[in-house]
Amino acid sequence: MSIPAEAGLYTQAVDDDKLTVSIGPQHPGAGHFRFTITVEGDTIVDAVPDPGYVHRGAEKQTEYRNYLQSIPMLERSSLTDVTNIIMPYSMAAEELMGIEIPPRAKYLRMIMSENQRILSHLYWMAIQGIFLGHSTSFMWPMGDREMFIDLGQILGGARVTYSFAIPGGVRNDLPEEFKGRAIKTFNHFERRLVDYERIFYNNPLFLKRTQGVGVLPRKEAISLGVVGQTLRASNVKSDVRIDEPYNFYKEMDFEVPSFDTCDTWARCMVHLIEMRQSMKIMRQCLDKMPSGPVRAKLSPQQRTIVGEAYTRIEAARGAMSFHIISDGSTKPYRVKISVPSMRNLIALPRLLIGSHVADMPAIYWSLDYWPVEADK
Amino acid sequence: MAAITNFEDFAKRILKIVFWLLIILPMVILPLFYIFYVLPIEISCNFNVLNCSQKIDWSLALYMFDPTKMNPLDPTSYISQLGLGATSPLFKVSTFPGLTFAALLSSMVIWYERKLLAKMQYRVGPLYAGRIEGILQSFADLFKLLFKEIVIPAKADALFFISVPFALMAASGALLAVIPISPTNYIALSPYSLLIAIAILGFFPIITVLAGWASSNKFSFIGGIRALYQMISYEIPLIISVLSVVILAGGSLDLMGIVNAQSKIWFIIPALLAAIVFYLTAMAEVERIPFDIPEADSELVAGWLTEYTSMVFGVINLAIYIKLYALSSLFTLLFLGGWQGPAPIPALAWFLIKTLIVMTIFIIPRGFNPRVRLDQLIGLGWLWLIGLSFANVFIAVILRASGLL
Amino acid sequence: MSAPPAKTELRQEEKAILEALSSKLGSRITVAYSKPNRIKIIVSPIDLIEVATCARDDLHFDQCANVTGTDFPKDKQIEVTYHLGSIEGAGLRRIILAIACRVPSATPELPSLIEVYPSVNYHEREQAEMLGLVFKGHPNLSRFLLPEDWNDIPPMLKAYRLPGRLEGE
Amino acid sequence: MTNIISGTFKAFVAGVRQLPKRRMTMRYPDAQIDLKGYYTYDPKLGVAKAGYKGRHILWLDKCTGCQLCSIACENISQAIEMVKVNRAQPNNKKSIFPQVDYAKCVFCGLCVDACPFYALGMTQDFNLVSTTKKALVYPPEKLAIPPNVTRTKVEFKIEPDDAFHD
Repeated sequence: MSIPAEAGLYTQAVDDDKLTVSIGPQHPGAGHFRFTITVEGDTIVDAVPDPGYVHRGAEKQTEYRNYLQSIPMLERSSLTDVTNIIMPYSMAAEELMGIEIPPRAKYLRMIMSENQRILSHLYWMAIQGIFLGHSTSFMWPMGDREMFIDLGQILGGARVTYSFAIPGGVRNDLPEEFKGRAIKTFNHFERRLVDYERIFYNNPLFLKRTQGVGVLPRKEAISLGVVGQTLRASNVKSDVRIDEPYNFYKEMDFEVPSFDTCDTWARCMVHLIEMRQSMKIMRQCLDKMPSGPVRAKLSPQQRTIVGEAYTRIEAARGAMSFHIISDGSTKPYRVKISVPSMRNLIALPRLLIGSHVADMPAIYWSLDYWPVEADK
Repeated sequence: MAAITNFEDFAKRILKIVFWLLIILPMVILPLFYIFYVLPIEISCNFNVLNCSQKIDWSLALYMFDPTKMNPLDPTSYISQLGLGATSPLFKVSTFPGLTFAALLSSMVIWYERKLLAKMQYRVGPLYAGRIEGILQSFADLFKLLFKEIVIPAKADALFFISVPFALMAASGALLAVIPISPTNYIALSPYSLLIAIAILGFFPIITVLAGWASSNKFSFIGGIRALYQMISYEIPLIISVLSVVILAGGSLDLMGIVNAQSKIWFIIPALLAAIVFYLTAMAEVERIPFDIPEADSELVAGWLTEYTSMVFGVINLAIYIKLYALSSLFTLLFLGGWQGPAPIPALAWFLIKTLIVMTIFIIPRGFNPRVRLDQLIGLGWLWLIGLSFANVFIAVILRASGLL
Repeated sequence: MSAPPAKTELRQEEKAILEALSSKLGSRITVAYSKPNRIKIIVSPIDLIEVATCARDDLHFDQCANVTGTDFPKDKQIEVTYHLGSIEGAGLRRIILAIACRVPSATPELPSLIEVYPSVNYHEREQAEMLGLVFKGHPNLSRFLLPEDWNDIPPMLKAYRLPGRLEGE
Repeated sequence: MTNIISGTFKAFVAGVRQLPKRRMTMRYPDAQIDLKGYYTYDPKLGVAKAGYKGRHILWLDKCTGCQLCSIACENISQAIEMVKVNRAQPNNKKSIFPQVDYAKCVFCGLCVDACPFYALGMTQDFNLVSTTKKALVYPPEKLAIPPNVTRTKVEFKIEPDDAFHD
């Protein structure tokens, strides 16, 4: 039976050897995201990602709000990484408004940003654990996340969405009890990370499941434009904090991990090492922080110059950049968010094709893909 | 099922639940009766096993009644022994060493597992049901599941789909029938009880494939096929590992005999390799993490269990836990000397303590291990476990031939 | 406090890029602005692939970080900006080179850069559906983020108003 | 091979070592964490004082009915509406006060930052659950009542080896 092409319908030949399985959006392994895989035996021969289930038009909505009012809305795109998604936005807005924020505010932003990085990585680690069937590795990071959520709560006044790094600086100064609590938390968590290594990262079954799985060679990683942990695991020592230092990262002493195995294991290890480095940065920030104001006076209806700004920072998942075009009014003319999740998504079909079905969740989550962030 | 708005609906729903309960009970018990009463009479043949110069008399292969008092060709001699007392076969099958006991134990083991894992995982686990640390959580779950709607997918093969929980329950229950739990507490005695237990284990892959296929769901199907792969490739090392125990026990296929043969030394010492192989393969048989590949929840939703809801799902889970209990007791009987132990503690208590320890060892890997991959699992099975179990067979033969044991 | 950021001099790398661009392509490019770490050039759609190839092969900008499409209804044009980044180029990691080209709103067609930069794949797909652009040579410009039943003009065009929002609000 | 055995054993030990430790879980409906301090904004300094951003508190005598909080909320969640209250107050001629709809509020606290008269703050009260949507609309009189926590208060303690609620 042939169907005329004008009807908009098409037929597809059915291959009995292949099975097309839709993973998501109700699948526990995919969240608000769907991809269809075609399997032949235990091998994936085709993978087609299909994002967009949580597209809310954040870019369009910013055009209706002034620079301050977009903050709570933009935060909700990336709930584990709220400070890092609004920080480049605030930086771009400040560039367009022509103001410089006080140094103490920059330090506070760094503290919040690194705290968010740990929160995001712990969340990542939890899901990676459950994707590999390791339920303890789900519960432990989720429990220890509470300590860092509490740190964020002391500083930002909320548990998830702080609206902290607004254009002009930060909302409030550091409370007194923060430092003692933070040092306690770091001391405790550094010990916990050793436990994590024992139970998860050095577990032979974990090594078996991740080593040599989903290899993305250095050259391909660069040409595909992946960012963050995916790039660093592919033997590229690239981090916006080093490449184009913003805030005071130039003065901080920390190292950027990279591995030459380019596989899922390397991506997991990068996350682990980055959590240690984040705590190191936060300790330094707390010691070096100067006193002074934390917020530049700024009217909510602050006008901007005509022009454009492109800012980028190293968010928890990789380089996050904002391109804001302004026509001089109180509202941005065009905001384009280039999120790390979307940039890493391009590696997903490349890594899935040719791998085992059982490796699919491990590879998928090792890219640290956050559907809400990618869909904006 | 629609929401309850009036008494009529309520009565209908209760009737439906009672109906399903009535179906479940005979579907579990009838196969048991069929296997253990009818089959032994019909099949009657002789052949050699392991060249042990034993003649198998299948009419005596498995008996729950006193063989001296009954005539195999006269059904009335069975009926005359039926009763409801604590020594009657019906009570044995349904209550004490049988299904109810195993189900209660399993439900407590479910609670114990959840609590243990919670403690390992930095949580508190079940807390509210039953006042004391959520000890009645399993029963709360049971009642919740009972009041859920049974959903049969539109394109599923309804007959096979719904027969899976009964088949699983029957197979798990049949496994219990041949396992004695103390010298006096047993359902059926047989000179070949180990052989029968292994034969029953062979049913499970078929049932899981049936479940996967009948669900008419891609995830279920992949899960069913994975279960088939896993169980078939792990059955061979399982059988070979048991073989060394049989050799050590002097060719006895009777679990009672095997336990009695361990009065001097527990077989876990001469047959350590076999014990490890049995432990790993049994873990794969009951699909526990790290071998829960057929129901890998991150990639296959719930594997072959995906489409099952309500008490149907509950029955499947209960059957799996009964299977876990049966395999743990097999481990105790084969390697840990069964009910043997110092006097003040009774034999039954020894057996239960040992079984609970074995179950804990079965449960604990879930707390610190991720899932392995199918190809790794099958590679492990065919490359290592078969080799190890054969090595232990040779050790057993040498020990036996040199007269050390 | 709200002093304007201090004017910093362009460093050697930026100057080298500007020189290389002007020597290679001459009058075909216009430099829109050059700030520290940021350079934007404007090219015509016909030259886009050539300029991008030049940026990749001669200037070592080896990946595309972002594609922005902006609607300018007053000029009846749509501007597409490719933000190129570099990993391998020495000292270039901090620099973002933006290549912009403007196409008329009536016929928003421009060549796709997917042959030059594989990383533009999803960025171009997203901008194509958000602004109704047609990237010639792109293998798959099907629906990406918008719902399957989207039946309106592309949403990032200025002519599209969010439902429930009044004009000028 | 030794790697596999030692790695598995270490993982096992790391898991079992958790068994006797104190739990991090807080039994919320019975107990709740003790949060201190309100989130308030100082318009003279242009900076806020850190505190938990829970439900609002309105100091009625300071409110002038200028609607700045409502305007600040306009494009964020439109949760604040100015309502008339029967209350004679010299600095509030129109006698209108903010009313917050907690079904809409996102707890960003930007309304507090917008108030130039020290009239609005945010309290540590996060127990806002209700069975009706109507009960989530807090009129000015209700906003003026300081929160009162009756549950057992617990504290989160972090020790080098242990982190638990007590």
